[in-house]
Amino acid sequence: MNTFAKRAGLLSLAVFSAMPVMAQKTASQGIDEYRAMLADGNPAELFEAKGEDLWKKLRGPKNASLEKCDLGKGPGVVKGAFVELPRFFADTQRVQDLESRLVTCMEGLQGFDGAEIAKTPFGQGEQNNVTALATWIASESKGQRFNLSQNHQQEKTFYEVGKRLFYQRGGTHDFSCASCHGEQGKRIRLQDLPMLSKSPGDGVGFAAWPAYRVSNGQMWGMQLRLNDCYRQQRFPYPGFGSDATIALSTFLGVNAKGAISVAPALKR
Amino acid sequence: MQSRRQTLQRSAAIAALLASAGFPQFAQAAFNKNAFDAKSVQDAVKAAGGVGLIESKDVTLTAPDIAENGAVVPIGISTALPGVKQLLLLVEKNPLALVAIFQSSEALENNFLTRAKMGQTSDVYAVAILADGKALWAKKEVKVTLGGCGG
Amino acid sequence: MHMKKTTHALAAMAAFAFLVAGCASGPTVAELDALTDRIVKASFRTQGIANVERVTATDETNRACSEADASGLRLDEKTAKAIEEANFKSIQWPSDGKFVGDWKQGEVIAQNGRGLTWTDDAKMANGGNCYNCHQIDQKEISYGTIGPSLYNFGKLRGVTDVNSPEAKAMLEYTWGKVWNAKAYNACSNMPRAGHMGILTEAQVRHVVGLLLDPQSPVNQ
Amino acid sequence: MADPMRIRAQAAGDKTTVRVLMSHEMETGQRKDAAGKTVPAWHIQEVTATHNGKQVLSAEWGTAVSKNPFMQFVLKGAKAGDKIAVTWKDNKGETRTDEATVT
Repeated sequence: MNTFAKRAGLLSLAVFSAMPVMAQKTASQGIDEYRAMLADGNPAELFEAKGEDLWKKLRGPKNASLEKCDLGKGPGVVKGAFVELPRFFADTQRVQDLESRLVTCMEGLQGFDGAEIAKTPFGQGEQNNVTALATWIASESKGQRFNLSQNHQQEKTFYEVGKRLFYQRGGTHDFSCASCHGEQGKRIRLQDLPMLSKSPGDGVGFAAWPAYRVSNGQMWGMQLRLNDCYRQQRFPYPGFGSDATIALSTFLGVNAKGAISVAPALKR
Repeated sequence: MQSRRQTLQRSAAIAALLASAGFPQFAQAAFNKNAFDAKSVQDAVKAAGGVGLIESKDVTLTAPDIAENGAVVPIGISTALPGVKQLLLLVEKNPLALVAIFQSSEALENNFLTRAKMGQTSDVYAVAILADGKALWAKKEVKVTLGGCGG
Repeated sequence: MHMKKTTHALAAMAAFAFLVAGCASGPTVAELDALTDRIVKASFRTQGIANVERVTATDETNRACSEADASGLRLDEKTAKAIEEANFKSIQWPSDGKFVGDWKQGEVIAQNGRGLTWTDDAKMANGGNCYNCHQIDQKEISYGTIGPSLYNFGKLRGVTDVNSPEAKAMLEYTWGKVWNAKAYNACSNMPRAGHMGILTEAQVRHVVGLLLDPQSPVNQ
Repeated sequence: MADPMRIRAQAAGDKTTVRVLMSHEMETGQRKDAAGKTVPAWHIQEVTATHNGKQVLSAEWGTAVSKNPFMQFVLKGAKAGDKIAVTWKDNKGETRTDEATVT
C-alpha cells in the first residue's frame, strides 16, 4: 500500500467510519447471514407439493397419472432418478434430461402434445407443471450423490459435445460458459461463481437446481437455468429440451460426480 | 379513495360481525387501509393507533445487515414487554412504509417473522404499540445490493 | 417447429451412430466438432434481437479461442499474435481525437449490465457490464472479480494530466483495450466493447474518462 | 384456485413454532407491465390461524410482503397431535385455508 492509499484509507475511516476493505468483508459475511435466515422456509416446498400431486393425478387426454413414467430406473421409480440424469433412453434412442424425459412421459402416458409443451414459454401452462414435477422428483433424491452413467456411446458423445459447448465463445460479448464458470473463486458483482469444468462440490452448481429464485419469486428447473445463462451470454435462444441443452447438462452432470444434491435449493 | 370515517364505520361493522360470530374476546382486526396506505413510518404508526414514538431496547428487530436481493428480505419483531397490542414491521424508504401488522394474543408469544420487499437500502422499523398507544420502536439499516449481471 | 428440430437432431444422431458403428474407439475429434456444429444449428434459434448467427457465424478469434479452451491447451504464440494484430487493426480511434469523456457518465455505463440479450430492445443504450467483473470506484462494494481491480487505474499508471504528452500512450492503450480487448490479449475474457458494437464511441470515451481522469473517484 | 400452503408446526417443550409458506403473487400495484400499464395490487390482506379451532392469530399484510409469503409465529402450550389451521384472504376476496398437525 502506498502512502497515498494509506492516507486515503485513514481519511475514509475518519469520514465514513468504514474502510473499504472492512466493508468488503462485511458484505460477504452479511450475505451468508442473509442466506442462513432464508434457509428455513424455502418456497420451493410449495412447488414440491404441487409436483407430487401432479405425478399422481389423472390428467391429459388419456386421463392417466405419471406413476408408470420411467425416469431411467424403471417405471415409477422416482427415488435416486434425479442424480443419474441426463442418461440414454432406449425407447426414444436419445440422451434425455429430467425435463425432456418428463415431456416424453406426459406425451406417452397422458396423451399431451410434447411439441406443444416444448414450445410453451417457461412459467406458462404445462411448462409450470413440468417445473413442479421436476422440483418434486429432484427433492426425492435430496442428499444423494450425483452419478451419471457414461456407459452408452451416446452418453460419452454428449459429454464431449457438452464440453465443446461449455467453451464455445460467441454472441456480442464473446462469452462462453467458461468466461464465468471456468475458474475457482471468482464472482460477478457479489455472487460467487461455481467452477463447472470440474465438480464444484456438494450442493453447488448442477447439484442445486431446480431452485427457487428469490429475485423474481420463480421456480427454475435446469432447462430455464441454462436458458437464462445463454440469454445473459447474449446468445440466441436454445430450444427447450434441445440437444445442446442436454449435452451441456451431461457435461455438467458428469463433472458433478460424487457431489451431494441439495435440490430444490434457494437462490438469489 | 375511502374516507377515514367510512373505514372506521366499516371496521366497526366487521368487528361487530366477528363478535357475534363467536370470537368476542379476540382482538380481530379488519384490514387497516389507512395504515397500509400511509407513505411514512410515522403516518402508518399513527393510523394504527400509535400516539408517541419512543425508541426502546425492549423491542427486538430481526433483519440482515445486507440483502442479496430486495425482493425477499427476512424481517421479524419480538418483545417480552407486557401490555403489547400490536406489532408492526415497516420499511422507511418503501413507497408505502407498512409491511405487516400482527395482533398480540394471549395464545402467542410476541415473536413474528416474515419476509418483505425492499426497493432500496433503507431503515427497517419494528414497532410495538401498547394498550395506551405508546409506540416503542427499534430500527436497523438493511443494505440492498444489486445482484447478478444486472440484465 | 419443434418436431422439425427434433427430427433434425435425431437425424444428426442417426448419421453419427452409423458413422461409429464400425469404430470401437468412438468418434474422432473432427467428428465431434462437426456433430457439435450440427447440434448448435439444430438447437438455437433467433429470438428478439439475438440472431442465430451470433453462434453459428462467430469470427476467427472466438473460433480459435473456443477450440484452445476446450482442448485445455493455450493458443500457440503465432496464432495468438495474428489474432491480436487483426483485432488491433480494427480499433477505431476517436474521430475527434478526444480520448477522455465525462467520468460521471462513465460510471453510469460501468454500472449498467443491460443490453443486447433477446429480452432487450435494440433502441436502448447498452451498458458496459464493467462492475460485473471489476472493482472500479471503491464506493461500490458489489463488484465482480473475474477481471483485475481497476481502482486507481490512472493514478497507478502515472496519469496526472490527460492533456499532457506523457499521458498519450496510456490514453491510447486504455481506449484500445476498452474498444477491443483482444488486440492486447488474444483470448481475453473481456468483451470487445467498441468492436462488437456494445458501446458507442461516445460511451467508450466516458468509460476511458472514468478510468483515467484524475478527478474521477477511481483515481482518488 | 390458489395452490395449497405448506404448514409446519413443531413442538419443543411448551412452545410450538409454526412456519407457513403461502402461494401468492403479492403484486405491489407499483409495477408496470410490458405495455406500460400499472399492474393492479393483488395481495393477501388478512391472515388468521386457529389452534384446535380456537383463533390464536390475526395479522394484516400490505403489498410489501414478498411473493410466496413466509410467516413464522410461536404458540404457547400446544402439543403433538393438535391441529393448526391457517387462513388467508386477499384484496380480491379470494381465500384459502389449510391445516397441519403439530409434531
